Amino acid sequence: MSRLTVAVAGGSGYIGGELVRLLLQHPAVELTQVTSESNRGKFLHQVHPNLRRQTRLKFVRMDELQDCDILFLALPHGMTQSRLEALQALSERIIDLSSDFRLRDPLLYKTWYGHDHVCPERLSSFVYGIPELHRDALAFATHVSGAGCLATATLLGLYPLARAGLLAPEAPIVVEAKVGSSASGNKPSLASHHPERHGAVRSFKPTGHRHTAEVIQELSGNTSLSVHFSATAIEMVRGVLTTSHVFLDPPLRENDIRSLYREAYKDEPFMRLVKEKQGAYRYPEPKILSGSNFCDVGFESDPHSGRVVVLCALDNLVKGGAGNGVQAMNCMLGLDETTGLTFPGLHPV
Amino acid sequence: MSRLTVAVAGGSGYIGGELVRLLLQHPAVELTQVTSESNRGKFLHQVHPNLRRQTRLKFVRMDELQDCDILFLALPHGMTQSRLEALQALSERIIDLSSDFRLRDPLLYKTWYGHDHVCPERLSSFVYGIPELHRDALAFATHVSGAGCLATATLLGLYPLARAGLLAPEAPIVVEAKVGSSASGNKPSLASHHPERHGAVRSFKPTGHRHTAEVIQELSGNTSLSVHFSATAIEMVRGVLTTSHVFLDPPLRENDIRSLYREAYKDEPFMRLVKEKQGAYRYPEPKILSGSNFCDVGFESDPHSGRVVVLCALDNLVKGGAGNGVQAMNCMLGLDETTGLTFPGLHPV
Amino acid sequence: MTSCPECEADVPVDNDLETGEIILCEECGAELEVISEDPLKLALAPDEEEDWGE
Repeated sequence: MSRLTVAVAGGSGYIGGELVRLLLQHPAVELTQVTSESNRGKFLHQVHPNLRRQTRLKFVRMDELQDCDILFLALPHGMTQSRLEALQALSERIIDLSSDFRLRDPLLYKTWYGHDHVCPERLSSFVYGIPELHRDALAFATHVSGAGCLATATLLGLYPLARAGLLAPEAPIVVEAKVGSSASGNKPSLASHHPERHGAVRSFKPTGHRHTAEVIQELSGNTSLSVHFSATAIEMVRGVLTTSHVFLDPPLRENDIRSLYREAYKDEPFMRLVKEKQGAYRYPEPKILSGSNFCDVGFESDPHSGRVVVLCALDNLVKGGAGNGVQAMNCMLGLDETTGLTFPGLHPV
Repeated sequence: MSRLTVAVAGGSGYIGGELVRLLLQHPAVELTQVTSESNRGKFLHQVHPNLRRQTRLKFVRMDELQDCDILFLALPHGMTQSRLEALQALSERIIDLSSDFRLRDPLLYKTWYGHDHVCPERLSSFVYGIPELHRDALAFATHVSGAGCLATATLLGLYPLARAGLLAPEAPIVVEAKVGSSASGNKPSLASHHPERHGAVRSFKPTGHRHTAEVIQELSGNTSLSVHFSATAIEMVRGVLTTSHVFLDPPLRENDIRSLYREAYKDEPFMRLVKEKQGAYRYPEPKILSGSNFCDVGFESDPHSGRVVVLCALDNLVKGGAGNGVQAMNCMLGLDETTGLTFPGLHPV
Repeated sequence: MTSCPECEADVPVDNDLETGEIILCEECGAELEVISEDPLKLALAPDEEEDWGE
């Protein structure tokens, strides 16, 4: 299969940089262009120092983008929906990692994003691009939306229970995400200034985190679940750990819950069930996933209350962003899903 | 070329774990055995959690080791020299990452390690395994010793000046290494206990660091240089940054120094000259090298005093350990030196 | 093939296991003791409850 051409619009951000890193070493594609309005003319490695010696590509402007086989969009939220026509003219396949086309219902979009969507009629033409949830649809998709990193962790943690019909609408699902600083992007502010940010345990979104909408959409199917989300920023650059509290009625035996997870994920190349009796990494731990596309899921159950505590860890820039985008691309192109995504992560790190 | 068999003796340590990670994905070899006396029977991933889903190998004991084409040794210091005969019987090629065979002079060994070497006559049969310094010898070598991580950074930082004959014996070379906690291995102690170690700026070796011996041996050639070494442990897991102060007499113009470095390293796949006018990574920075085999070198020169401050960063577990071992193996096998060593590092991290 | 008494995952076993031998479950890492060879039976090896946690 001769190599397909791929371009990244919005390549100066952290997700854009990871897309470039992964696509440069992906055997089936050739990275032809990377855009950044503010960095036009600079070498990619002048913004992403880990790309020194990897490429001599320079940033180009959006209006210099040429046709390509696959176009990744890592633009600021709102930009994709306002230029979809122009972008579509450039490529048959679009993978948008912004939040513009994650939700199917225009009303849900307005509720969570505070303004009307520019082209609500196009919302349903994008596949919500988590392969573990929509592999079949992705195989035929031409327009794919990436998912929010916290939503991805929450969804992949809860999916085996939802799949078994165990998530009752009336039972509240409380989700608490611990997240690293890279999830807020590369724009500096007082809040991200090292003396203020270092060592923070910052409740930056106790309520109203936008990723909640995706979780409700993807888990609910027809009945609307009640998902209650909070996010705390902690001393970490990459990484997400979601702790989801689910109340099962009637309670389930621990090993029955375990077999639900084993069953749901046994053929998934990137999902690992982590619930061990020994060692220093007995439950999912984000730091050893840095740079890898793995998503580790674990749980503990309280037999008395029926509460199940579901733990899910991933790298917000990889399985929660660029890596998932490349995995979705592999599905769209009919490639082995692990192509270009074999880095296993580091230990210690 | 059918795949060669490779084994790792001492696979439960951090360097051993990185050897396993790199060798599992190395196209030219097959990892057959990994030893650990204390972890015999355990799966590798129960000690190295990043190896989940990568292998179903279990640790074996040393006495269960079978013949193989390449044998890596990541044993505690002192063990290789006491069992060299037995180990040699197993494999034609030995790559020892301990400090047992780094020094050629038995006297130098006794001075710095405080006891006589068990088999001093074998010291000269090992090649000091930094390809950038001994590529030709490695091509024919069967016995190779890895280098100390701090020595590697110091050497690769100073080599272009030594190569140009600019290091005068009477001028002191002061080297200060900032180093991460993984360099001290995986044995827990009060000093490495998180509440004591976190945020430390610990002068753990103001003088007498053993890696000094290697630097003197490798840089001096015939005249003995005066290298004065100090090491400070800082808030980092992986990574080394050496800051070397060299006094040139007469002083050299900045761009003359730069061309010495460019000339010395222009054909080296893993050496990058980093001295830039913009961005947040203007000089070598260890954190973006985590997991990669790159070694970044930079400098600044003071025209008045003739002092040149040479900066060198690397990952102590990769270019300062397992990665360099695999690179040396590639030289020994006549392979492209970057085989299995293409991970570029992460940003942000 | 038998199953782990702790997590019920499948445990592939080689047939030369002896009574009293300890093997580890690949999924949950529990230490399992061979308590009978034919039929093969595994039981949770008594593990010392070490303090785990911050």
